[in-house]
Amino acid sequence: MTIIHFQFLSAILFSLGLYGVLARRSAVLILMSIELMLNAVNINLIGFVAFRGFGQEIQTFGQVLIIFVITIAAAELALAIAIILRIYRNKNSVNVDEMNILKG
Amino acid sequence: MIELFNESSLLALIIFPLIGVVLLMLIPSQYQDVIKYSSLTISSVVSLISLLVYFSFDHSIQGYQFLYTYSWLDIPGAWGDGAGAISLDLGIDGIAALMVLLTGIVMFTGTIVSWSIKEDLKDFFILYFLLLSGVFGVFVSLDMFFFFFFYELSVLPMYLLIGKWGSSSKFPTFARTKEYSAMKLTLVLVAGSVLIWVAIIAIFIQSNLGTFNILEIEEVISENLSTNFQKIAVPLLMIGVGILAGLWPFHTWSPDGHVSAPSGVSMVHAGVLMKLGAFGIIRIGMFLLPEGAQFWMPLLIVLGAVIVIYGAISAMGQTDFKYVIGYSSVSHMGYVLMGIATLHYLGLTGAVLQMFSHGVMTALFFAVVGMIYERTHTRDSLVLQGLAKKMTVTTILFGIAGLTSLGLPGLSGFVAELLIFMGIFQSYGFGGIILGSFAVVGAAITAIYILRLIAKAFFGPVSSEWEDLTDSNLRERFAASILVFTILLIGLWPYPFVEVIKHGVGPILSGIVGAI
Amino acid sequence: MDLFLVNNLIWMLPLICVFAFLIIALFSQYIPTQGAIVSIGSIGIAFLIFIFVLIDFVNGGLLPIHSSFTWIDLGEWQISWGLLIDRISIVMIGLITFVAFLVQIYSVGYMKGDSRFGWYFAVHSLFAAAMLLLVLSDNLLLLYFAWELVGLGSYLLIGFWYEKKSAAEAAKKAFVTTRIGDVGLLIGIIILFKASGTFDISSIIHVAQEGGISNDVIFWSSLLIFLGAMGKSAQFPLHVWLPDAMEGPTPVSALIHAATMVAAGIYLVGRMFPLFELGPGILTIISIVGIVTFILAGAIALVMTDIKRVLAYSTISHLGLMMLSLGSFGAPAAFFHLVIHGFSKALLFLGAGSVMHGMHDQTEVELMGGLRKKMPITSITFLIGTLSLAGIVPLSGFFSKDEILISIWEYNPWFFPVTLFGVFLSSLYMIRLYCLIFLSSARSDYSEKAHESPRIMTYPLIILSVLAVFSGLLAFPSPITEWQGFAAFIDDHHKFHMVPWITAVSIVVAFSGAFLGWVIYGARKIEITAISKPFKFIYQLVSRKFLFDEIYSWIATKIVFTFARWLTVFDRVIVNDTGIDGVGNSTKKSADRLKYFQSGYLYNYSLVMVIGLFLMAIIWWVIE
Amino acid sequence: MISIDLILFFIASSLVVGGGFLVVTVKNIVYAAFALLVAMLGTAGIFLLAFADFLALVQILIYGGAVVVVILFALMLTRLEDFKGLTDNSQKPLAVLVSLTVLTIMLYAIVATAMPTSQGDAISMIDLGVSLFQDWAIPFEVASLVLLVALIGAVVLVRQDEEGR
Repeated sequence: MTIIHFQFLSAILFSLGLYGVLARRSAVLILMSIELMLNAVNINLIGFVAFRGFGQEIQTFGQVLIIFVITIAAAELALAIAIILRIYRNKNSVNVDEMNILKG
Repeated sequence: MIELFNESSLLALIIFPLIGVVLLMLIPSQYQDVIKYSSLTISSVVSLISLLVYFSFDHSIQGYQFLYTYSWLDIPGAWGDGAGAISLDLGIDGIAALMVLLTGIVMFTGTIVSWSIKEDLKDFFILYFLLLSGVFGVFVSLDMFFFFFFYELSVLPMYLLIGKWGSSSKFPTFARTKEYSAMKLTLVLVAGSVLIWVAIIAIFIQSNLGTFNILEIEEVISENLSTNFQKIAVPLLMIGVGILAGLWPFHTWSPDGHVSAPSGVSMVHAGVLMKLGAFGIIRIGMFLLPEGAQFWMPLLIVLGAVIVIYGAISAMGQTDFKYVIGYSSVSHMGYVLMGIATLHYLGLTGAVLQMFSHGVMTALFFAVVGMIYERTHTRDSLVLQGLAKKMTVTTILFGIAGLTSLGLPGLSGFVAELLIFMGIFQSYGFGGIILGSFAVVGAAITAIYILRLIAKAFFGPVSSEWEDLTDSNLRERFAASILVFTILLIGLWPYPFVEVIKHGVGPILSGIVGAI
Repeated sequence: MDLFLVNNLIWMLPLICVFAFLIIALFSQYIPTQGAIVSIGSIGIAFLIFIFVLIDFVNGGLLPIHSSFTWIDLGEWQISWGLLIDRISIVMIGLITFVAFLVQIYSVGYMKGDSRFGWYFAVHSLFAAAMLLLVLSDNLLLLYFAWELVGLGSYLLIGFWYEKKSAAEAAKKAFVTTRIGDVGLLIGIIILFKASGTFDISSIIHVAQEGGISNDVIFWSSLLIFLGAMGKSAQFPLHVWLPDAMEGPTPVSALIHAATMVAAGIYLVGRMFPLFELGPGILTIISIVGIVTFILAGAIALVMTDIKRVLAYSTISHLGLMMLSLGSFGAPAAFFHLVIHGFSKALLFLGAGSVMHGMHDQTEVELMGGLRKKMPITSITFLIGTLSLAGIVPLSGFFSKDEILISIWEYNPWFFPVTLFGVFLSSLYMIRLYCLIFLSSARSDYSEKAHESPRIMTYPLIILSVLAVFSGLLAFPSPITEWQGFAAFIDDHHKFHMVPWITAVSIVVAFSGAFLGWVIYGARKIEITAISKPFKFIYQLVSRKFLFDEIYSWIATKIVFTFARWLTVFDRVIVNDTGIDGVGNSTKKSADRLKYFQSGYLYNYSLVMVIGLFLMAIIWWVIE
Repeated sequence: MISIDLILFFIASSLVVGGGFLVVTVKNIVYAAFALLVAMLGTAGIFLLAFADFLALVQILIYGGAVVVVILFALMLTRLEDFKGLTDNSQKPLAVLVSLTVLTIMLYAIVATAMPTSQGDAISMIDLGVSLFQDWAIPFEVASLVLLVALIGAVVLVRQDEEGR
């Protein structure tokens, strides 16, 4: 088990998430895809932290960093969901291709 | 106690207005009187400090005084660890000391004049103090980063101050809404500050010291800042800061801004804010980039002459009080630029004195125009007539400001302009004589438009429309009398002021090869 | 410095008047007589100081008295303020303090009941202070300082009745016109400073005489300084302000626009005379300007019908004569004429004021006539002033004119006949004025009901007329004392002398002018229209003052202000709306076009974001 | 040589990849949510394999518990008709292309810059706690503030307007 395994996994997961974001129509699904991408980042990070031989201290720091990532992800999700609900209330839909009021 | 004062008085100049901001935020806006008196208290405290700073400034000791340092951020790089690369370094030389005094005076009188604002007084003062905190910051910063930071801080509140409390005006052929003026002012100045920021970063990188501190960079000018670099950096800076000093053709924000701004803001705008530009040229342009400055100054002096004449003639074609004074400000800032560009001891001293004198003078101008506007609700000199009969004291105050503006001896404008003229004549050989003559002619044109304005608006029979005008009240007279006193003091006894200016001018010119 | 040295006491001269100004300006309503007493007292004290200095001088005393201090210290460049009393300034102080004293007393009667009585005296004090400073200053800068303040005093007093539109305009015109000259003066002073490194008059002259200043610089700086003198002393073509300045109260015209301020130009040229001598051709220029002024103004004075304007043009004319004298190396004669003209013209103006006082402020001579009976004291004193100014022997004006003629004959012989013509003109128009006002019979209701002025106004007239009669004697060397005559007093090299034939010619010319005047206007033996008929065009031209006002106002409105308005439009439309706003507008326009790229769909945006990242990666790769 | 932890890694990563694949492909959104849960649990397993016990717990608690539940709640609050038969938007082919390209680039980058690997150490939860509450105490508090603000923001956003609109 080496860093490369983690990196590969992370890359695949990230691409899947990216595909989800680009291709899906439901806002909730896009949100889920973003969560996937965040996870991909975390996997990459933990791979480096654990198997790069930084030593105890940096390893701890890396984990703390991931905790923060998760925290921020949670905060982001809460707000995003709130926004989606708000949009649903206004437009009666969560489909992103029905939302184009920013059209020029 | 004295040590505490020496160390922290400059910091106090920046912090106290901010404390005022917070304090005012906590006062509910319906307590008008509380807001008025607390803002007066704050500004008197700050002005008092600035006064103390000025008078305890010892011009017989070389170097910057009232030093204060707070390390903020390290920037590691090619230059090493860059410890304290960005730090709040405060300190003043003679030039800055005078500017601090000017800001104190204008701030205090501006506060008094602004008392008459009816709408959202609290928010007005919050922004007003924010603005002044920035202005003080620029004058006392010895760190380019904070110089820039405070520079921006002093520009942005203007947007809201003009956009909200200003007045739109409609002229026969065109209109200027306050929103337009506010936006133009902000955009033009911010565009200028982009150039400044580029120049500052370039100096930071080139000096290769890992510090923004002006004094430290000054020591390595000859090694690290090559002549070619200086020649490139100076125009950036000159245009960037010059915009704030009304450099042609980027001056139009200034008259329009004046026309739209409320009088208290106009006072600060013309009295202090425009000085930041000239101060920036001196502080960074000349002090850090002496060779570049030397290379570009002939252009600047010509531009200055253009501004002087152009501004004066433009003012002559205007009928709106504030436009006249706005263009007159542009014209007078032209003198400052010319004085700076002489690279001559006399000229530079005169330029700094002119900055001070013009600051006080325009503050008086706008205060008086504000008094008139509040009572007549017009600033059109074609409509106004015979005000002298009804508003005698106001007329005298306007007259004093006007006479200062046209350079009457005994008032501050004369001394400053005289020194500038002498400087111009002494430098650049025959060209200096020609340019100097233009400058003197500019002062004569000033006489034409000022006296024309007085004859039109103040003299003549009182028309029935203005039968029941009242004269200025005690509050306004008090503010004006402070300014008048300053004008007279400099006009009659400039000796102490010049002594202080010399302290700052000497080191700057000593860095420039061939300057006298 | 020890404040109580006699040298430093001369600062009291201007300072005491400054204090009077401050006291009256700030507290006039709390002082009895609204402060007039303070003003008169201060100028009285100044006069006493003058007497003190004079006595001291006569007893072989202190001159020159000198005192100075540093005003601005800029290392290499020292700018100092200093006062100096030498022989020239002692004369000027005497003239100023004495005339000012009398005029202020007179004003108490003349200005009685005016709503700004206190302010009037305040400005008078300010003016006196500035004028004293002007003649006392030992350097050009302080002189310029006072020069401008004097102009301010004049501005405030001309515009004293600012409710009148014409007064406001006249004040503005006076200030601006003199300001044009002052531009030259200031430039000249600074050029001299550049060349010599000092403002001090005697040092500059010393350096120049040693050959330390090149001829070009001397020429240009002298010319520019002379421009300043032309403005203040109302020489052609900068004379236009002085007739308009008559909008001010008449005592003001007497003091400022006849006796003192307008003499400042003469004083300046006289002071700087050693420098002017060195400049090639400068004196010729001065002479030409002087003689043109002398003749043209005299001609205009002949056709004016407004009593004050006649006197104004007469003043211009005589100032021209003084300039001419200066240009002919006749500085002492010019000063002598300055003093005597000062007394006489002040007398005439005060007399005119008295007439106006009796005539309800009418100034048109066509409405007067026959006032001799109704205003006997005014009439007699006015006659004395008239004769003195006309140069009738043995009144004082005769002697000063005689000295000027001598120096013109000696140095500028070509100008001599023209000058004689001018002398003829000046006695003609003076007599004409007197005849029209006082002789024959009343031509209007106003003159029917005219009355003599109160004593406070007539006493100054009497005192001045005594001087106008006797001050000419100063020209002669005294047999008892060491007095060598006025000319020698001003300049040691000058010896008093008379040229009999010139004196004779002068007498004849003056008398013939006076006689002709009497014949036409007094005795009415010749119809005036009969003479003027053939010269209709010239008459028109002269009575329209050679169209100077028209030309200037055309230049001002049609060229200067039109240009200013165009520049304003240029500034707004081209510089601002096209230049500054143009940047903003073009941004806005391109945004209008580019906005159609925005589909509004979130997934489009994110796709483009990813592609962008992608491109950046490629670029980075390529660079690496 | 296939070690035991490598096998475990493959199991966990197949959970992650499979779950992720399902999230972005299934037509029923509720299924997608459950697939997300699977992927999250797989990630927790990955954390365990990288000596991050505490993180694994956090992952399960926050993602497995909170996040998925919140998403399901959100689904319940929105329209149910769309849940089955989700369609993708019009740029699907492009999306496939772009994500595959990105994947290729990343994989190439990974291979091209092969990292030396060394065996990691286990981190005790005590160390982690000490680090979190001593060295990183202030950021930690700030993060809590961020959460609080997000909470308030969410409440404000979804609150019914006073007029009931």
